[in-house]
Amino acid sequence: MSPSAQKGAGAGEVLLAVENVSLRFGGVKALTEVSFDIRKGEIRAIIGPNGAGKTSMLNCINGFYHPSEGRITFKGETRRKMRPHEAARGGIARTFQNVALFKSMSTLDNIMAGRSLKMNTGFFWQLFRHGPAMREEVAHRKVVEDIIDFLQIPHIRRTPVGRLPYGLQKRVELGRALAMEPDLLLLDEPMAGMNLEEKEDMSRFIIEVNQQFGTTIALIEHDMGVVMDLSDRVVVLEYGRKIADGTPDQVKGDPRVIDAYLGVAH
Amino acid sequence: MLYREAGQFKTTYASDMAVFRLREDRIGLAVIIAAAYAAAFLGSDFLLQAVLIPFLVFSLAAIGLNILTGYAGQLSLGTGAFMGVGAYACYKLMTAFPEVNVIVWVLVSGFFSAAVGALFGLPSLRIKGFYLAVATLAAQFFLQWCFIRVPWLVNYNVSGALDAPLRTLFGIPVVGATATPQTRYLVVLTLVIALTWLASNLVRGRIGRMWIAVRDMDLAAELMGIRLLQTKLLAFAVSSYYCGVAGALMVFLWYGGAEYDVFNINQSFFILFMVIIGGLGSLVGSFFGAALIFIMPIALGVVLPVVLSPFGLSVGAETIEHLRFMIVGALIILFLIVEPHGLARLWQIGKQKLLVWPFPY
Amino acid sequence: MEAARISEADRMKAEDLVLCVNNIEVIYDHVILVLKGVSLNVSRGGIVALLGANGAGKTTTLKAISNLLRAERGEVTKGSIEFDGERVDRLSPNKLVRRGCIQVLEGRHCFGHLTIEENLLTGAFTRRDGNAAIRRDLEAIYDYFPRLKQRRTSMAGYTSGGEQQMCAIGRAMMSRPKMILLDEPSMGLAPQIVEEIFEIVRRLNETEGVSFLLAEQNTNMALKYATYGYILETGRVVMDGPASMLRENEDVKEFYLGVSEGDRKSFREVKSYKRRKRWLA
Amino acid sequence: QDSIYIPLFTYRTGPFAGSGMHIADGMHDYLEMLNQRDGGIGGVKLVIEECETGYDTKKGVECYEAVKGKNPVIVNPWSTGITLPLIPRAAVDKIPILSMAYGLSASARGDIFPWVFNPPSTYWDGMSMIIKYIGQKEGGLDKLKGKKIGFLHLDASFGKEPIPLLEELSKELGFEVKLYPVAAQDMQNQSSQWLSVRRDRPDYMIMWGWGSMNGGAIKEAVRSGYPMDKFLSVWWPGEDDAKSGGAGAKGFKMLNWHGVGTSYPALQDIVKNVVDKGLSKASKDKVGELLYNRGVYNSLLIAEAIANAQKLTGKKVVTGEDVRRGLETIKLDQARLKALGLEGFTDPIALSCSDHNGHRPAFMQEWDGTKWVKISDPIEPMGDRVRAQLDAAAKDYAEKNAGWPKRTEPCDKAS
Amino acid sequence: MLYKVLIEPFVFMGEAPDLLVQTLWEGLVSGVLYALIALGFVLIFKASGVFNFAQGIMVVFAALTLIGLYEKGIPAFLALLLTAGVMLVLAMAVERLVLRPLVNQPDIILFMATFGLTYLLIGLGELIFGGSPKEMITGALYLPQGTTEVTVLGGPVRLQHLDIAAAVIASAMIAVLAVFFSKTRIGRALRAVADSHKAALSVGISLNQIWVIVWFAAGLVALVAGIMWGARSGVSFSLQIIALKALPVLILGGFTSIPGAIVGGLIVGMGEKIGEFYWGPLVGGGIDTWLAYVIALLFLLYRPQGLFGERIIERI
Ligand SMILES: Nc1ncnc2c1ncn2[C@@H]1O[C@H](COP(=O)(O)OP(=O)(O)OP(=O)(O)O)[C@@H](O)[C@H]1O
Ligand SMILES: Nc1ncnc2c1ncn2[C@@H]1O[C@H](COP(=O)(O)OP(=O)(O)OP(=O)(O)O)[C@@H](O)[C@H]1O
Ligand SMILES: [Mg+2]
Ligand SMILES: [Mg+2]
Repeated sequence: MSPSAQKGAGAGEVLLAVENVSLRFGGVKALTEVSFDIRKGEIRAIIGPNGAGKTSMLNCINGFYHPSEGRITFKGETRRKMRPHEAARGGIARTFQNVALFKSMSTLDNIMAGRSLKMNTGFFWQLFRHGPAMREEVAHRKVVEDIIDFLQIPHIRRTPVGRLPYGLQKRVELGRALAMEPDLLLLDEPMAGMNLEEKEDMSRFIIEVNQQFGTTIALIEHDMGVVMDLSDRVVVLEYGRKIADGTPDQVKGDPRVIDAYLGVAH
Repeated sequence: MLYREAGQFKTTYASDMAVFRLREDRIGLAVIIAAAYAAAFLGSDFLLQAVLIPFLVFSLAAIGLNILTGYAGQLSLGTGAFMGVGAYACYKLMTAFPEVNVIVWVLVSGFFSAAVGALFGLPSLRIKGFYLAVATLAAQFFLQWCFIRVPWLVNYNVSGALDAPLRTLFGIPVVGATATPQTRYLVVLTLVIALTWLASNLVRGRIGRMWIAVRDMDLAAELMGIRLLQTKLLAFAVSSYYCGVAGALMVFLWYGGAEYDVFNINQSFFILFMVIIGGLGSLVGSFFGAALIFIMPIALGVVLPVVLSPFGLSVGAETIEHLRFMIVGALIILFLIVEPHGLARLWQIGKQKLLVWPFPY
Repeated sequence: MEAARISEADRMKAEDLVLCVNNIEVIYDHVILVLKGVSLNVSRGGIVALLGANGAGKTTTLKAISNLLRAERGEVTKGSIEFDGERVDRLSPNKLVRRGCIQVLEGRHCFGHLTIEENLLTGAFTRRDGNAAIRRDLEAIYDYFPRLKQRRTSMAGYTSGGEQQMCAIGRAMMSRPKMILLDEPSMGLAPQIVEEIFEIVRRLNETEGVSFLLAEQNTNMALKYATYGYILETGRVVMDGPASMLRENEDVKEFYLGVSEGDRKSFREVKSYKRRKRWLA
Repeated sequence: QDSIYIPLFTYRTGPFAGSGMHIADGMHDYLEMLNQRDGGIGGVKLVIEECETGYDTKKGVECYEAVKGKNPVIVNPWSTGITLPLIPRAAVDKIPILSMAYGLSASARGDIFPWVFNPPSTYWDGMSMIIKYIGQKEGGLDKLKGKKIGFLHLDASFGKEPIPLLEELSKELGFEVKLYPVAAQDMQNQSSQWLSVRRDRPDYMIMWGWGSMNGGAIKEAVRSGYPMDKFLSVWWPGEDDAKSGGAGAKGFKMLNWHGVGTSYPALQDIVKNVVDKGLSKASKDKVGELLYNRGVYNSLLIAEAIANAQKLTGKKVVTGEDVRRGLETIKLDQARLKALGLEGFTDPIALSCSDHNGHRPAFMQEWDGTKWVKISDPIEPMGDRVRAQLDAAAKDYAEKNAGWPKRTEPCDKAS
Repeated sequence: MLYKVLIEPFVFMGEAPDLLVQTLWEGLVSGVLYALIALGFVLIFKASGVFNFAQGIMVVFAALTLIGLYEKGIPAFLALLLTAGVMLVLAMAVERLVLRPLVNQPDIILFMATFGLTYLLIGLGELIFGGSPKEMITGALYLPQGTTEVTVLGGPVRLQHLDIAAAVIASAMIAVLAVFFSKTRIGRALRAVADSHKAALSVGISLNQIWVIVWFAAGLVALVAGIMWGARSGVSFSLQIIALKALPVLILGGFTSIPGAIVGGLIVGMGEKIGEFYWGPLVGGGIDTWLAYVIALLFLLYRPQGLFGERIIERI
């Protein structure tokens, strides 16, 4: 009945595999031997109660935390340790649970900043802002304007993002991540603090990104409606351990998940 | 009603990305530049020599520090020393190769301070905020010590000081005793305009965005693929370049000779004042800040005696100086209270009000 | 229209107001007008929900009440705010807390360098009723949020988003207020904790008579627990009424509850050309 | 215009105010006394205006620009840092600079620096006098062999200037030199330097300090038990500095070239016409102190130069150009000093076109716990050695500033 | 060369152990005195996140007020009390006129405001007290004077009684403050304020009250520092430069730590003296102007928050 169920089955090769990853901070075990994989083109949800280690998992994936044990394989390459900017170069982009925008910049500049990686004219052309530097700037500006149109935020193009309401900030953050044209997009609670209408908008963006550009998405979200509707597969964490993994319907029915996370069945 | 965005449509991204998107702004800028050049011929020597030249020199230094502290968010208290590196490098170069045009050396000397700045910027990867200030203070005191201790830097001058030998540009003296305030002013003005233009190109482009990104949220920037160390070092280098050039201009086109002492810690603080009062992360702000911090005390020195004398108050030079200190201090606090983001923000708000005028919002 | 009339009647009845916001206007930075005349009332022992889209001005309203606006260069330029029958718009935030009105800030704002327990204890800063009582309340908070008890010695800056949210709410409760201004309490919390929080709200409200004004995006929950609701759009109150009535309103249903024509739609089927809101009333 | 404008650059604020204010008072009060007593110089009233520099180069240069337009007849920068940038401007603006025993030593050469004057002695003169004095005490310069002399100096060009001479002498006379630089920010906190002194145990200590460095050094010397009578200084400490050492400071010695106290008729006139009338900022007990009289000496030179200029030109109201000539013709012999009410105040001094310094001898004075006591006759500097340093420096300056304008100003003979 | 750098100084230390002891003692005393100034910074930083540049001038101001009052004929200890009162008034004025309007502003803005305050106090101080240096009223305050010479390891070591007194008073003061700020309710509130003004406001902590308390405490510390430094080197406006020396101490110990101030002070004091004494001559001396900063820098590279500073939270 749910379209996700049909689609999830026929997913392609594995884009990212997490094997036995553990992460400790002093005495706190944020993650314990977690393994799962993300296949190319799917929307993979990560859910779990507060403090279960979801954000930490994303941090491990893009190199902000270094797992104490275990391996992470991305695009066939296995690594123990990676620096965040390498992950970004490798095609991993993300949004953050606590909005981490560049507060004083305008929406436009924030998203442009997301394209820093793709821009490479040298310092001296930059100094004069002519020739290749200007051509590059204009070309990327076009891409950014497309993103702005796509996210329906043209009216705040020039507003410093620090003044935007929370919901729009989240949207800009998504735009910034999209600007990196990632292969794997990590979204940490992209819909927190939004009302229904905005959640609907956001869902649509996520789906469109996924379907039109084929971007693989890992999604953390506490709104079960969203998770169940959008994702192809769901992994559930609790106290740093994986307690379930499967299609939304499978997970929804899992008693351990109901017990640990959902409370009453939704 | 004169100042409106309406009716000015941008048809290309390039024109939309111009510095001044409004026609009125462009006209205003042209008028200001024209006036600045006209001042060379209309202004008195006092105006040129004691007000405008130093103002421009400080503006340049403030732009330098603003790039580092305002744009890239790295607090530096070593500006004075970086200016010194530029001045000493320029001195060495222009005495070693007297036949090369001095303007070339002024511009080249900046590269030396850029290199030194980048070196002292290395700890910035690990050290942040006020803690980073210590690294730059180490630079300040260490370099100052070098200026005193390495006589080679001043060509073993007995006085231990920098002097300004005669140097000409197209046969007209620009450095040295016989250079007129007019020529010096025109040279400084032209350099400052050119360098400001370059700086504004930089900060509006990819590099500027990377700097601001690092300042606003360095962790997020790193996760987006921005190399923190490189970005910060670039900021240190560019910033020091500007400071270095400003230092060279200060010694050779303003003072015309100076001791190491002009590059002391107070100089660093002085520039920092300008940047903060003017507005962090704003090039216009650097000019505003320099104007306020440098010219306000001078103006007070002129105005205070006039104001106080009718009251029969004892107006000794030192009383005026004390009052000047107090007033400058109070005004700094007042300005910060009125607008913590500096004069640049006040300016912006003013323009915004003008855009909607006559309506309040 | 009808809603408005009923609310008038309601207002006549509910004489005992703990909070009365009268036609306030808020300007940020001297130029950005954000609230354009907002009035709302919270009756003693009431739970009032403040609903509205992003940027409608909910947070601003709450900050205007708790007087935290000034710290952000915002200013109430018109109107008045009364708490417990007294004008409070000139009061400092700490005096207001002493009088029993505390705000839970949107976006957590824990003291990162303090441990969870220390964070909770700072909530009791204004209290004068002795250590034993404070300890007792601390235990009560730990009962509500067992997760906090586990992390009590961790620095708050290192705890997860949800843990920080619980910490912020717990901290406010530690001051034993008469009234809590809750800004997006459910944000970033797991579903069962959200339910838990609203249960706590109800319990505090019923057993200790604490009044609540909550700005909340989770309309479903908010209207379930609140007694009265206001809907804010771009700085104006566009609709208000008893919660039960708002729940039945067609627009609210469609735009806030996501149940039009009886059925919940799937997020996959949302169309981008759907009808936008129309608060013509 | 019927007055002569004399700006005084002073620093009654800032880190060096403790010394600067006394000098400023002395400078001001002497000129004011001339105004009060004689109605100015040659019947022309003096307009005396102070400009506060705070010993800061930036403000000093600003002061210069501010006074430049008011036809000043002379400028006293009172800071080496301020003097340096003004030197090239003097010739262009036609304003003579009087940097009394400080500034650029090479400017003693009037043929190269016609507009700059630094009487009565250079720092090289001072250093050679101190070494000579030590030699005297030891019973001959040859007795210095094997001795150790410590040189405590402000770590700035001022403090470092005498080092080449000191080192030259040490090679020749066979004594050892130990250098103890004091950075400006450590002026009040010299314990490291004095620890080193304890380690090295120099036989004599020579100090080249300024502002609170002097007081700090004296205190530290007392603290660390250094024998005070072997502690000698160039001419910049004042009473306050010595007093801060308490009783232990007794025996401290310094060079000086003018009298202290108010026993001179001119000083009496100052007390009568200026201080008692409430026209001075100095309290009465400070009048006649060392640095106060230093200021008086400075103004004495100014007044004399103006008087000379009036004589040379026949004009009443003279200009900076005239006063430059007046300075070059200064000739203060005892007779003239007596006429000025300053008999015995200082050694005679005469300047000339080529010699803008005079290289006058100074005497050694000692702190007896409450006041300075003159303990030696004037000591002649080692003229040839100083000249060698000076010529080298002047040549160096001329070479490095190729294009430095040749002197075109004609030479007047003293009348 | 290597021998000179790596071996000779140590040989010398062994040869003249009394000088080593003396050097260490001098370092200890300077360290304690640096710590006293740094302590004033720490108090204010801890409680408001404000880096108070005016601490140096506050030291001078307090000392001058004390001397000024004493010269007016007021008995020394009454003058001491009155000076404390003046510092309280100053604290209240600063809170009312500077801090309150600048609540919740970025650190650097508040830093800058304290610069304004510095200027204001310099101007005011010079206007009232004049620029001439003054002597601390050491005798009237019954501070011990004089010297004891003890023989250590075969050589004389001179101990100034004043230095001993300074060390004792400073240590006692630091201990009291450390206890007060870590064990009381106020202490917790202070740390909360430093963390986030906004959140502190929202839980009802009265920033105003807290700020008056810490600025007053910092004023008292400044008074003590002024007396001790004044007794050592006289009181004049140039004394405020000493504050620059407190910066490396502060950074080394961590901005927020009271024990850090004392440990940092000792490391800087001793490190600088030993460095200058044993290694300085190799480069012509005078290296203690920057040595302290370099020492602090090296420590920071290892621990970016200083020795005892609060961890810098890096989370996303
Ligand atoms: N400090 C500020 N300066 C300028 N404008 C601001 C500031 N804070 C908020 N605003 C503006 O005020 C409006 C209302 O913001 P507010 O935060 O009150 O909305 P909200 O209803 O709480 O939204 P959300 O649901 O996203 O929290 C927004 O348009 C925002 O851009
Ligand atoms: N840098 C760190 N140092 C110490 N503990 C940490 C750190 N990062 C995370 N933790 C701990 O690890 C656990 C998992 O945190 P994480 O942020 O991953 O949770 P989460 O699943 O994202 O929860 P939420 O839904 O509340 O955001 C938490 O208990 C947290 O306190
Ligand atoms: Mg999380
Ligand atoms: Mg909000």
